[in-house]
Amino acid sequence: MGEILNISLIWSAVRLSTPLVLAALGGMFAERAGVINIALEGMMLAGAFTAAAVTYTTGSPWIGLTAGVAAGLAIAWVHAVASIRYRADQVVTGTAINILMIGVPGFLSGALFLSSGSTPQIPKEHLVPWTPIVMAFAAVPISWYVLYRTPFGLRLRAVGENPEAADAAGIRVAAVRYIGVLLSGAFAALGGAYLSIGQSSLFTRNMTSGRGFIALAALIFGKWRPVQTMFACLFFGFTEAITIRMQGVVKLPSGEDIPVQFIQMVPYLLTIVVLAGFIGHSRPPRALGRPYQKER
Amino acid sequence: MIELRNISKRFGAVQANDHVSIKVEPGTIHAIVGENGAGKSTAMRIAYGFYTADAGEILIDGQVRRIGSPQDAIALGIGMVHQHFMLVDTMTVADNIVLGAEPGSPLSLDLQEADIRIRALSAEFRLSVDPHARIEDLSVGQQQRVELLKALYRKARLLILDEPTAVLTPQEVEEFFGILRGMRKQGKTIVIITHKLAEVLALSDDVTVMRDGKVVGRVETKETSAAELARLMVGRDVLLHVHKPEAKPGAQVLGVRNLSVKTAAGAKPVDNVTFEVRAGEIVGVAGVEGNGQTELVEALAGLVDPLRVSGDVDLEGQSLSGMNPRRRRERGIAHIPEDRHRRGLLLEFALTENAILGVHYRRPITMLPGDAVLDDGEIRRRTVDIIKRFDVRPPNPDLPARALSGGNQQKLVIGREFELNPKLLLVSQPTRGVDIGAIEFIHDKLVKLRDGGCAVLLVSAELEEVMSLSDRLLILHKGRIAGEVNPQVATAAEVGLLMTRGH
Amino acid sequence: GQQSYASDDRSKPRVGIVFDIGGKDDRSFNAAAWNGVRCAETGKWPDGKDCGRPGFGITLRDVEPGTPVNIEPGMRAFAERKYDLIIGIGFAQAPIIETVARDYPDIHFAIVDGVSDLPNVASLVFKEHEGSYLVGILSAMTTKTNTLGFIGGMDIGLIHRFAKGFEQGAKSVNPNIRVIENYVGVTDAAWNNPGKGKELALSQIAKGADVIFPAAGNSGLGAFDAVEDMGRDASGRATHFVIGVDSNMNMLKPGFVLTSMLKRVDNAVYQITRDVVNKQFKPGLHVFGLESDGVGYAIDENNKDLLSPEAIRAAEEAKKKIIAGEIKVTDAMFQ
Amino acid sequence: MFFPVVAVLAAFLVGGVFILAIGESPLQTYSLLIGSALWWPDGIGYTLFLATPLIFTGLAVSVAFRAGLLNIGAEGQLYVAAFATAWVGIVFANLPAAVLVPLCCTAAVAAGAMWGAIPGILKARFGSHEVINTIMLNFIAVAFVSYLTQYHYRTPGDAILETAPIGANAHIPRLARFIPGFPERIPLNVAFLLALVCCALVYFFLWHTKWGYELRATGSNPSAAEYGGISIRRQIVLAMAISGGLAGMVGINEVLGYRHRYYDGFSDNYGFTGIAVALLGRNHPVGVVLAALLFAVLTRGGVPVDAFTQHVTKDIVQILQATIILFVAAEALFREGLRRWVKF
Ligand SMILES: Nc1ncnc2c1ncn2[C@@H]1O[C@H](COP(=O)(O)OP(=O)(O)OP(=O)(O)O)[C@@H](O)[C@H]1O
Ligand SMILES: Nc1ncnc2c1ncn2[C@@H]1O[C@H](COP(=O)(O)OP(=O)(O)OP(=O)(O)O)[C@@H](O)[C@H]1O
Ligand SMILES: [Mg+2]
Ligand SMILES: [Mg+2]
Repeated sequence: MGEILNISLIWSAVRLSTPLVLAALGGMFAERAGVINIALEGMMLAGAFTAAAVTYTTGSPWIGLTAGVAAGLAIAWVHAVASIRYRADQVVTGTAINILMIGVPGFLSGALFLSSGSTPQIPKEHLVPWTPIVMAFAAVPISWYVLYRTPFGLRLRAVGENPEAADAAGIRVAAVRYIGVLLSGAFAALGGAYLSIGQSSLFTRNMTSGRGFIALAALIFGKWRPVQTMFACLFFGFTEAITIRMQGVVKLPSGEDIPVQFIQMVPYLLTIVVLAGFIGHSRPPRALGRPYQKER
Repeated sequence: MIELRNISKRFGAVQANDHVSIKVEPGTIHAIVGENGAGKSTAMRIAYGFYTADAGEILIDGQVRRIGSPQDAIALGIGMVHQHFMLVDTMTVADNIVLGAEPGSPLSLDLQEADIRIRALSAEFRLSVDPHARIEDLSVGQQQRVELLKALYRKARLLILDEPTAVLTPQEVEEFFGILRGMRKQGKTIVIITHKLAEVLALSDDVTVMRDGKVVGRVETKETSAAELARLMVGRDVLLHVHKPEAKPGAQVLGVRNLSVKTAAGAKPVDNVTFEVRAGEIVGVAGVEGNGQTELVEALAGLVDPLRVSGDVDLEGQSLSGMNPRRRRERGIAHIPEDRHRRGLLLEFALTENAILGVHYRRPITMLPGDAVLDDGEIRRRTVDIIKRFDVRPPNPDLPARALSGGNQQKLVIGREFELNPKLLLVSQPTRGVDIGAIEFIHDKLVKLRDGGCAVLLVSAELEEVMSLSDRLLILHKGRIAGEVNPQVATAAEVGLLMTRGH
Repeated sequence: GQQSYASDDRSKPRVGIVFDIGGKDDRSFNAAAWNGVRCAETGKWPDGKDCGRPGFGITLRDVEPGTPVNIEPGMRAFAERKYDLIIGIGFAQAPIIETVARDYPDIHFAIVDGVSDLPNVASLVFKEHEGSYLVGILSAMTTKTNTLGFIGGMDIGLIHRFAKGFEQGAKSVNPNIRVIENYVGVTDAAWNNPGKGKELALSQIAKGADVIFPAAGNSGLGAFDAVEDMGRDASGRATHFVIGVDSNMNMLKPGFVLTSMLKRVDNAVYQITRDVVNKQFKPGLHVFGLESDGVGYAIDENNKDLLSPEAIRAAEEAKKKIIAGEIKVTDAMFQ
Repeated sequence: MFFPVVAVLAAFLVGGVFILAIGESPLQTYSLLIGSALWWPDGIGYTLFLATPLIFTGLAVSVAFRAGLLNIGAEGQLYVAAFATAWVGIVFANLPAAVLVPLCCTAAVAAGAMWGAIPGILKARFGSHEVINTIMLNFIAVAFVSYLTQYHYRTPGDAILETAPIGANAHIPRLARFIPGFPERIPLNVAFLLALVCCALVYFFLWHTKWGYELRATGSNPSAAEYGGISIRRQIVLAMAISGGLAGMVGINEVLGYRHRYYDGFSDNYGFTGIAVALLGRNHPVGVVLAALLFAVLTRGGVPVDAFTQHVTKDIVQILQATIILFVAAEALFREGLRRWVKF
């Protein structure tokens, strides 16, 4: 047990949650504005690749982070234009962006680093192992404040719940939704950047490996609220950290190892159980997924 | 104050407004009346910048103004209370009122300030409502006050009210008119759309009548009468009072004993109710919105989780308890729900598919093999039949239900339920938002059904309606039956007291 | 120019290579294969450095299938154009190469990590377990905590080969040494998850491991970061080490990489290409073990001070014995 | 129909600019792409073969969507189903084909349906959101199946995760068997026909049976459906089960028709691509087929493009794919464009 439950577990959990927290908060801003964002995966990949590539070439993680966020904004802008301005189905657009972001890094890495889908390793001194963690957990109370204590937050929530009402109250629905989606791009990209220049030291093909979807799950899990969502992410982080430590330590009664596949199932099984047992129904923003358009 | 000049607007095939011109004098209350689909809401939504007109112009205080969006309208001092409220249910009253015009800095929303200003307004216009309540917990009457406060908070000089009284009880209506008159005194201008001619006569200074997207008349209220207005609206004479032969009640059809409904929260919207409905009679249920009518009907229709219902309900002596809606339909219960959009219709679906909801699974709608396949021919026949007999307009079975105006949607639902020729009809708010022509028609149909030997349980917030239609009238107060009266002899005042005071 | 690229001229011998799902950039055996064919084409590594062997000016085309269903079309794309040599990378392609080779008996095929006995297919297989055995010994002789870590990408036979060989080698030095065996994931995403790789390495370090042997593609690079984070002691020597895999990774984090378990796929494909160019293609099994330096461990200026002479001596001992057949290293794949 | 086509063309145009930018000839690249995807027999053959799983997953997602559910779990459902198919094919290998093949197909559908029903039940029973549960079940499915493969059904000596081969009686014929001059090497098999049949069935089910009506009613307005005597809970479970069953049929194509064993990671994210296929196809079977074909053409054509152009890699093909999805989804762009263009 001592090999599983120890201080290093805490830090491991925090590191593993950080990208999720950032991505999930991002997802929150988009979905609270009524725009589904299953493109978190793609937006993270955009941030991860750009941050790594730029940091490697400039030698400055700060420029790298900034570039990563910029990339996230760019991708988010595509999502926004397609699904807000042109009322494309938000799920389709999201899927398209996820596919796009499996292709684009591959292509660019080929052009930049004679590689097909990954960047060279970045020297340790150019990494930012801590800043994104701080940002992530600082972002939670800030997001809470923005959402519940500022005019913008009020409008964002209104637009996601009942765009007609917001419109009637004289709010530019599209504008608010744009901001929400762009924010989600920035956050998700930051989360991705942490993966490539914080937690590890390079970008590799599809390195998010599903974290975008876990973040989405955490967002729903957290009922689209900042603090609950953070706890949902920590939940995922902890279970993964624990399973990492369980491998080869926890034995079957028969004394042999539990097959690793089962250990790796634990977080997901646990989620389902917790969801069914304790959280139950979580009500999405009413207008989620509905493009807003009135006969003009 | 405001003038619409030759406003035209078409939606696809429908010419909703056709050179509509309306002039509203400052400091007056101006009524707009017309049948369902006449184009009243459209015209006013254009004035509020919600739709943009295809042609025509809008003048404010004599100058032509471009109103491209609600922002513009608000800036010009126009406020609108929409037919379907424009409120965010999950937010508080205060949130909804300040939304878009928030006090405080962009960096911090000053809710105290909001609170103070809202309370000030409520006091000034006698619109009492708790700023911290959540909209979804409020009665429609209170929600309406919120809508008014929203407009006033934005310093509206012109208030457009689209069928504001459709959902109010008589008491609320009186109170509400008081408020409007008060506003007029304070120099505000008011445009009110309504189907209730009595209200028009009681409240307004001038009236504009619309039909088929056109303005067919403008009269001064004091120089007109209900009959004249009705004729202008419908284009023919209308019976404003139900012609109803004496009821010949038969055997008991519905028996309700000690029925109670509990909510998940533990409240008891229906509390130990006992009554019966016999064949060939209409039993009315009057009551202020939110005193258990909805829950009562839904419980009888089987739409409430059986675990939350206690007491026994029987139909022709056989117990219904624990039966799901389908079984109850099969036993001969038809149900016209109070909210046709939420319950009654599949708005995206064609009229044909709406016409079979509830019987879609059995003969003659289905056919071999295995009664699994829908018989399109039969469905179409049925739909066309309903459209004919209930005069649904436009008579095109392939339109989506959404494309019909409120009144016609209601006729479709009623037609569908009548098709079942039921033993018991549960009907809530049958004429809400429906024009007088249709009201006359629906009332007539209900009476005919009764005379055909059907037991009818009628719930309506329209005191006039329940009193004129029912043979016996139950008054529901706080989920209990506060009393039963004979509508022929009882006065509106007595009933009103029972409704509000419970004794 | 692209013109000549699209319509590849037939004067030169033409070689097509179909990579595994990992793609030519997996820093592992795909990458090594790519190095080999590029060297055979130009005499240079992909990064432009001289590979110390002559190039043959062949026409080289490659396909990265990205998904299993694209492997066969890729292979056929070359076959239909009558290429001289078609190289398939990875065990997964064995059955596919068999079917295609049957359809085109007069084309030469080579499969890396796979076996086929068709007359026009050369099977290039490696004894990863033997190489792993040797780095196991080196690790066991280096560890101060008697605890080693192994990180596999996925829990599959190919990787068990590395794991069991490594463990057996280590135990041959010290029977009660502990080898912590972890795996990254269960989907092919597991080869591209350096973050998780690092976390696994850190957890192994927390459990006392001070030498870690990752065989997890790009995920393994996380282990490199992990040991680097552990830093150096007063004497300036790293406190924890990592072992490179497949190709020589000693230069990635000099001082922290104890050694690299080499799997010379580059040699193998270079040789088979050369044979085809010289019309000396030999079908059947080409086994690359310690004897032929097909597998081994890397010692260069980056790590020569990290390994004790005794360690190296022990490894060389074992190497001789294995070649002589005195030591049998179990091949976990066939268990 | 018109605007989607315009959208696709526009996407190709954008892609062309891209290709030009990296110094290749768009014309050459596209002729290579389309040509190799459509030439008889191999091009067509493989394109249809690649379209098959996408038709299944596309249908799966649409059925769920018609019931108002977003099934992100097709990926997991088809993994489980594919394994179940293989398992039956291995365990009952010596049953006669006439019995074994239907048995395997049933296994595929049943396993998929079961895996799909789980999130359905969870939603109906506990109201927990299907999107989370389907995502979770994706990971669980892949892990569970790879365990079974690795520890119970792997042939010793296999370096990778795949089961032992299924019995020959379980193989379903390739279309070469029926089409003269169509080479046996092309893996296109009767599963493709099955996919088309499923399209017809799904169409009939949704719009001409009472069950389809109830399913769509639930998706369109649950409380109205409830009022109409439809049990929403049952519909949710039913829809997810059908959806899963359709996704599961991918296993028939993969295991019985192509690889004749369960092969881990065989899915090229069919489940996720199915979301795009479904919604691009406007959740209508015909649209689904068209969308699936479009994707298949790009995947098939991508291989030669990757091989025989200097700079255009499979990544660019993926980028092109994404661009097409975006443009078709944002069709309004072209409608408005046209309207504006007509004005002046
Ligand atoms: N169109 C897409 N939308 C979202 N995620 C996708 C898409 N295509 C691929 N993915 C990847 O699918 C993975 C999540 O699903 P899951 O891992 O369960 O299926 P998978 O087939 O194993 O995927 P992978 O093979 O990439 O691991 C993530 O790695 C995600 O990046
Ligand atoms: N958004 C819309 N899209 C399509 N048609 C519409 C739309 N809004 C209104 N219509 C049509 O325009 C006509 C006028 O509608 P409008 O709502 O103005 O009538 P109304 O006078 O308000 O009727 P009611 O008394 O039922 O509210 C109707 O035929 C209606 O079907
Ligand atoms: Mg109206
Ligand atoms: Mg996969």
